[in-house]
Amino acid sequence: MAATSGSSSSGASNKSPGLGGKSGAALLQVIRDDEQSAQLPPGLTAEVAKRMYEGMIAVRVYDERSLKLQRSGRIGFCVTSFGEEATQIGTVAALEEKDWIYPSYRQYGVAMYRGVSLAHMAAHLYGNADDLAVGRQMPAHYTFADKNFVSISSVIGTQIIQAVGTAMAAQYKGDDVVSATYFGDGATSSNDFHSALTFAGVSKAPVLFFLVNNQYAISLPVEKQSGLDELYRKGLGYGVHSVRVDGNDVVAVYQATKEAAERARKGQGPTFLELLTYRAGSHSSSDDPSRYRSKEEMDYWKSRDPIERMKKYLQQLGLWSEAYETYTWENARDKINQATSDAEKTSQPAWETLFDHVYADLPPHLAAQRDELMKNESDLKLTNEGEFPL
Amino acid sequence: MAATSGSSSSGASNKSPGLGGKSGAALLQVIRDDEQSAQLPPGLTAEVAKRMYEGMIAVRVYDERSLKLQRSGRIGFCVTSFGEEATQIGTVAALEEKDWIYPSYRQYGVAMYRGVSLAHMAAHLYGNADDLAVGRQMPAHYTFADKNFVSISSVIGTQIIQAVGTAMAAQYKGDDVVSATYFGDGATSSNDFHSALTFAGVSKAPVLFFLVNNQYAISLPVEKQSGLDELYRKGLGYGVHSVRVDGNDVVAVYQATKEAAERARKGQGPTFLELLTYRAGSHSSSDDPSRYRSKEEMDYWKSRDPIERMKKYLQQLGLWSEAYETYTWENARDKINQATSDAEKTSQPAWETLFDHVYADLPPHLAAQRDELMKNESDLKLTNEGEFPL
Amino acid sequence: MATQTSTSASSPTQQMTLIQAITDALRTEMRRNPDVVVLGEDVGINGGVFRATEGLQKEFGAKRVMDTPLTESGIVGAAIGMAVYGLKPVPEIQFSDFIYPAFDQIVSELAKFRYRSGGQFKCPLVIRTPYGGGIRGGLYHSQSPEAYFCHTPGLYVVIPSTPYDAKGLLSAAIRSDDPVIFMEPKKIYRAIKGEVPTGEYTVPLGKARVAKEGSDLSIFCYGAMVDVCQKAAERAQEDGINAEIIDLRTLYPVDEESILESVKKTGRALIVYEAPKTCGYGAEIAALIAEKAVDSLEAPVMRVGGFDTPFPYTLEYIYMPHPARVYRAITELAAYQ
Amino acid sequence: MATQTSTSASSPTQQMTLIQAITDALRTEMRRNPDVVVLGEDVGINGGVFRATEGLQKEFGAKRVMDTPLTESGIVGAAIGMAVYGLKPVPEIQFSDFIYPAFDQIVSELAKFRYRSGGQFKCPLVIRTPYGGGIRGGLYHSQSPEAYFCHTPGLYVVIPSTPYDAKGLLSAAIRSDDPVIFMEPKKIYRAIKGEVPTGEYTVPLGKARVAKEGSDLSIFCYGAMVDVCQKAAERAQEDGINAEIIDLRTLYPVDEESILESVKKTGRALIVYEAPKTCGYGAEIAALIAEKAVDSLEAPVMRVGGFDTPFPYTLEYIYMPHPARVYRAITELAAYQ
Ligand SMILES: Cc1ncc(C[n+]2csc(CCOP(=O)(O)OP(=O)(O)O)c2C)c(N)n1
Ligand SMILES: Cc1ncc(C[n+]2csc(CCOP(=O)(O)OP(=O)(O)O)c2C)c(N)n1
Ligand SMILES: [Mg+2]
Ligand SMILES: [Mg+2]
Repeated sequence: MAATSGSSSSGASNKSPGLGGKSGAALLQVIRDDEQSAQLPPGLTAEVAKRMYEGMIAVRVYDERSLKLQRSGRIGFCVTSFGEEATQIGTVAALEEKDWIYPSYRQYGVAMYRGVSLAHMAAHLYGNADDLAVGRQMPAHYTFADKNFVSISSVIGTQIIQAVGTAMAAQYKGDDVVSATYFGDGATSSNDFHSALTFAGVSKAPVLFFLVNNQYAISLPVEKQSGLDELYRKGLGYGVHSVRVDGNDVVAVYQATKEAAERARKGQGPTFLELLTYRAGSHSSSDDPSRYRSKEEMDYWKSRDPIERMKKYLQQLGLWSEAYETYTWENARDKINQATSDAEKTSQPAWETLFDHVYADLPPHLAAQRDELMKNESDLKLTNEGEFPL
Repeated sequence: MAATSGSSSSGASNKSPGLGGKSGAALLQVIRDDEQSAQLPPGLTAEVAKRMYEGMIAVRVYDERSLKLQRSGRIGFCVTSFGEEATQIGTVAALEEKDWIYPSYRQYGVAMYRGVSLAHMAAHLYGNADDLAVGRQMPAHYTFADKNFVSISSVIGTQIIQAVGTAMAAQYKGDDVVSATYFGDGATSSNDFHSALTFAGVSKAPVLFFLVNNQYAISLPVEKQSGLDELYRKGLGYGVHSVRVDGNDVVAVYQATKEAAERARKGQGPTFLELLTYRAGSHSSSDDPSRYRSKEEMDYWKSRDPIERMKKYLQQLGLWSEAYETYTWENARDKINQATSDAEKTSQPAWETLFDHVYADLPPHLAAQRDELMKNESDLKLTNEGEFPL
Repeated sequence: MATQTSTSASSPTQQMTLIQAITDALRTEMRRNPDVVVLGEDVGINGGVFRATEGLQKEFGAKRVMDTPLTESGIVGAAIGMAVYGLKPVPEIQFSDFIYPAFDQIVSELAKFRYRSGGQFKCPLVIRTPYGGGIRGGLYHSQSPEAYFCHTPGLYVVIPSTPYDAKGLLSAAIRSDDPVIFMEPKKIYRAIKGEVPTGEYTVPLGKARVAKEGSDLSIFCYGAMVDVCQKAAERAQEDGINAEIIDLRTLYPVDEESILESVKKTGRALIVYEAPKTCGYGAEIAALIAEKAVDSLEAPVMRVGGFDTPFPYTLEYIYMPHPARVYRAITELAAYQ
Repeated sequence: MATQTSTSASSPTQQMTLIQAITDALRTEMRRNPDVVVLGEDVGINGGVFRATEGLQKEFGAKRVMDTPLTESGIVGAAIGMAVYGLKPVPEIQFSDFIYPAFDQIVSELAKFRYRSGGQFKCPLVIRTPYGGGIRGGLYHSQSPEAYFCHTPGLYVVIPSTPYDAKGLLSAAIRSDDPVIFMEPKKIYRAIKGEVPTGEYTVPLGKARVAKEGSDLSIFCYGAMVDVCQKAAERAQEDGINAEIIDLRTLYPVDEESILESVKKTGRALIVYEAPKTCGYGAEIAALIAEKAVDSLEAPVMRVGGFDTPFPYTLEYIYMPHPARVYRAITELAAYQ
């Protein structure tokens, strides 16, 4: 991937407290700290650059909102992706709408960029009757079939091999479709990371592996997750083309993804992309990171904020104004606040829905269980109060 | 591992039909085809060299015998390791008796070299009352606790992580013990290959991974098992020191193992050793390799037979004579034939033994099941006739 | 009500073993629907270690009959991804003893995909896997793990006992819109023969079959145990005991109606299965009867299962339920006052 | 016979939550035996996501309380290797929903190691894992997979319902020479408090406990359902129905004697569990009763289980057996003629 225009080796990995990278491999970067003036790399339009910036802001606003709702007890749980916005937006912007997405719980920004309805997203946060997943999953487990955004499992790593299966199916059918999957540094240790890379290495199916290395799996730092300094090397162990990208540089992420997707479309096989970033927030609303990491480290990474970096880049390019900035944030806030207030007013899913979608058709034993429930308990005053989960 | 004396890069991989190896990485070799005269590498005595030769012959003879017993219907099933003798003998000869072994079904030669009783081995082939595993497993699933030769599972790959656990335990206790595990090219795709290498990379426990790359997993050639040409690179994906060794060169295997074991003992962590060899026989007595590989390929590898190569090497060293050769084969045959004839006369395990060893103590429900069986069925004339398994 | 009916065409038939019927079902459904693909270890050039996929790669090519790396989790996980995209994969797990590395994909993913996505996604596919003892396979080539899957909502669990049902049920499974675990009694792969239509037909999922009508007691069984029960029942018939044998065929969701109907008729129930007795599938049938037909019961609900130990090698003939053991249970049950 | 006894020392006691009792058991056993080690995801510096291992790494060091990579198969597989070598590992699986990646190591290896080696090797260890609903965890943070393990010979399956038992049973499990799956009802981790001896003691494995004596009917339950059944039984008591509650504690191998004794006394049985009803653990208890106590039965053997669906998020309060539902079952069962 040496040909990415504007890319350069960076010392960032050496400065970053939470980072291994002793051997200092090339980290693809476009937005460089030392750059005084910038150029848009070929193939990236000003329009897309701005759309990516706006996309990252929307994710940030959504996270701020859901955390607030969770803190005030209005929703039971939430996941945020503070600091990882570029890994979501830079990738999805470089893919096509027909490409399939197998995300983990931390990539709803990918769906947002594809324009899913915020009302549906908010409904899912509340698990209410409008939730497309009918209130069955904890918040952050979105499903948007119309956007090829596949249902999310809490089980770490299982989606990775499924994405390969989808790529193999597209290959079999001769469809011009790329399958992309996202997972964390923790997930690289899972069974299905291994099965997925094995299958991809052999099948040469059109699949992109986005390893969002945010350097933590809950409390476990990446140095204890793997004996490797640079996780992108994992891909090499399967004969899969592999690159390492500054995951807080949305333009570099975009470029690397574009190139990988092209390879895949040309039948040149899978690419493994390590997107090096940092989980700036807590693992989830149940987690307290002060137990296991230092303020200095968090502060360092705050200084590498992907939105701030893109802002400077746009400024250098002359694509930014105060008015634009204000409008973008306010617009995002308005829409998201509206969606969540609406969602709060929506009622729970009906009890009967418990029995739907276990099978294509309701089998007799489930019909009987449903009928018994409705007959015997619908006059009981039961509610969903209780503790919140991890 | 550049320092192995006598090692050299070889073109063997390019000549071998069943082999990938396009990028032609260094393959450690000591016994070279072109060598006119040879020297024992430092650290290998003539005595050990001969013992290794004899050890390989014993395995060969054992395989010939068990295959004959299986063909004539005297035992139900067998596994052989034709052509892979050096991977077993070269490794175990370089380890110490206190080191632990987590083998797959194809490394009973390791136990033989440690001097297990042939009577016990034969009893296991027959699954009779003298079988240390009480006739519970198919042949080739030996257990010899007194030789630190751990019970074998048919399930591919599960032993690899267990070996790491044992190494971590030795590390925790401060024992000078190395844990060694053997597995095939097929097993590199298993879940617990991945978990094992992950744990080893992080823990730096004293574990040796012997990948016996015999280039087939039943009918699947290694090119379809992995997108990699050289499987030793898999170890690098976990930050584990990795080497590639000519697995039909018992001296190279010995040397590489010695060096890896020393590293482990010095606290320098695990080593991953690809031992490149070829499964000269069928996968098991149920398998017919003519369905999936060519005669030419098999013939080529017959010419690389590890016993023949070692024989030439000993000849060059002046350590060989006709009389020695004849005695070694005959002695092995006599002992093994004696053991199997004795085993044939031994009766089955008693029915009651079915219920032993499920738990440390027999729980009430199992005592009841046993008593019911003995009360109601011991006068029935039931026997173990039936088809043989795969 | 238990049924013998099927959507059988009046096509010509042919004598087949159970495994031939399975191959024939795969071939027939692959000819019918280009989205049907087969994948697994050694299923291609080798035709499967039991030869269930013999000839398929030759007819349909290596892209449709795929030899995979040695990872069951990968096989099932990839198949799920294919099914989500719209193919109809039929992965093979070489022995059901080796299905456990794929347990997470089956239980966490396959079974829950439709539910967790509110019906937006689904992944109907058929996992074929030989199960059970009787081939001297010892601990790891003999297990019967059906109970695990019958405790996993979202799955169908199907086990045939005759060549006719094997083809018809497998065809129905492949056409189903739900994931199916299709377990094949390898002990009788070649031991049992029967007439099988050479054309397309299905045997409906969810319906049991009366393998033998009777009035004195009901035997519930499936797979290789049907033949064992039949032999035992024949022997009992000589003593004047007329046992009914219900071949459950679909274990989950089970045909409750047929079970209860039979027990209400006979008042006595025996369940026979190979897996370890405790918490085995037979427990559910016994519990069902104890819950819904207790007033009809004239005797204890009996179970003949495998012992609560791992599966042995040399002594498998005494581990597995055999006709003599089932016969003894029948006589005891019939005699109970 | 069901028992309240234990090898309790007459040591001072302290008020503890169930999870505090678990931490206390770990601490006590680790002080007692240097071979006891703890490993799992986030168990070290973070003290476990539920804080069950809080303070242990500080006291015993990072070599004895090990944070592991994210692989359950690795955690259990490595623990097996440690146990085979002679350590006594206590791995934690963060949620029992995530035990499936380790299913192969548990079912194929852990459970069969002693058997397959003819007793030459063994790997006693304790897998701790929080299970069950009631914390709004949805599909993947609420499951109750105990039935799978109760169908796996070679394992013990233990579930406490009180702080006293939690410490005593976990201590006994750690000292046992067999592998134990120790499942912790996370719903009541902090909700249930009780007096717990601060010193060493054990509660024997394999013995049920009479949680409430009664004569009209028997309720069999475990874990978080004991409290639910107690509430329901209290309500029924007001109606004059005197239910006996048996807390099974060790699910496998189960205390058959206590179960049959109670049913023979009351003639009526109800089993309550959270997992999907079909093929759930309650099926085995019902089958046991139908097989061995049918003549004492005055009513159907009833089961209240989870519905046969995956576990939901918003509607978990209606999915899980709750006191009102159990109360209704009690009144129905008591009224049955
Ligand atoms: C199989 C499995 N094991 C454990 C967990 C509990 N868990 C949830 S998230 C998480 C850490 C994941 O880390 P990573 O893959 O790096 O993703 P990140 O949260 O950093 O985005 C863990 C251990 C799980 N969900 N699934
Ligand atoms: C988990 C699992 N899947 C499938 C099998 C069936 N099987 C037995 S041996 C084998 C091939 C193993 O190949 P490899 O690891 O290369 O070892 P080799 O037999 O070549 O020594 C397969 C697929 C098994 N035993 N375990
Ligand atoms: Mg992470
Ligand atoms: Mg091999």
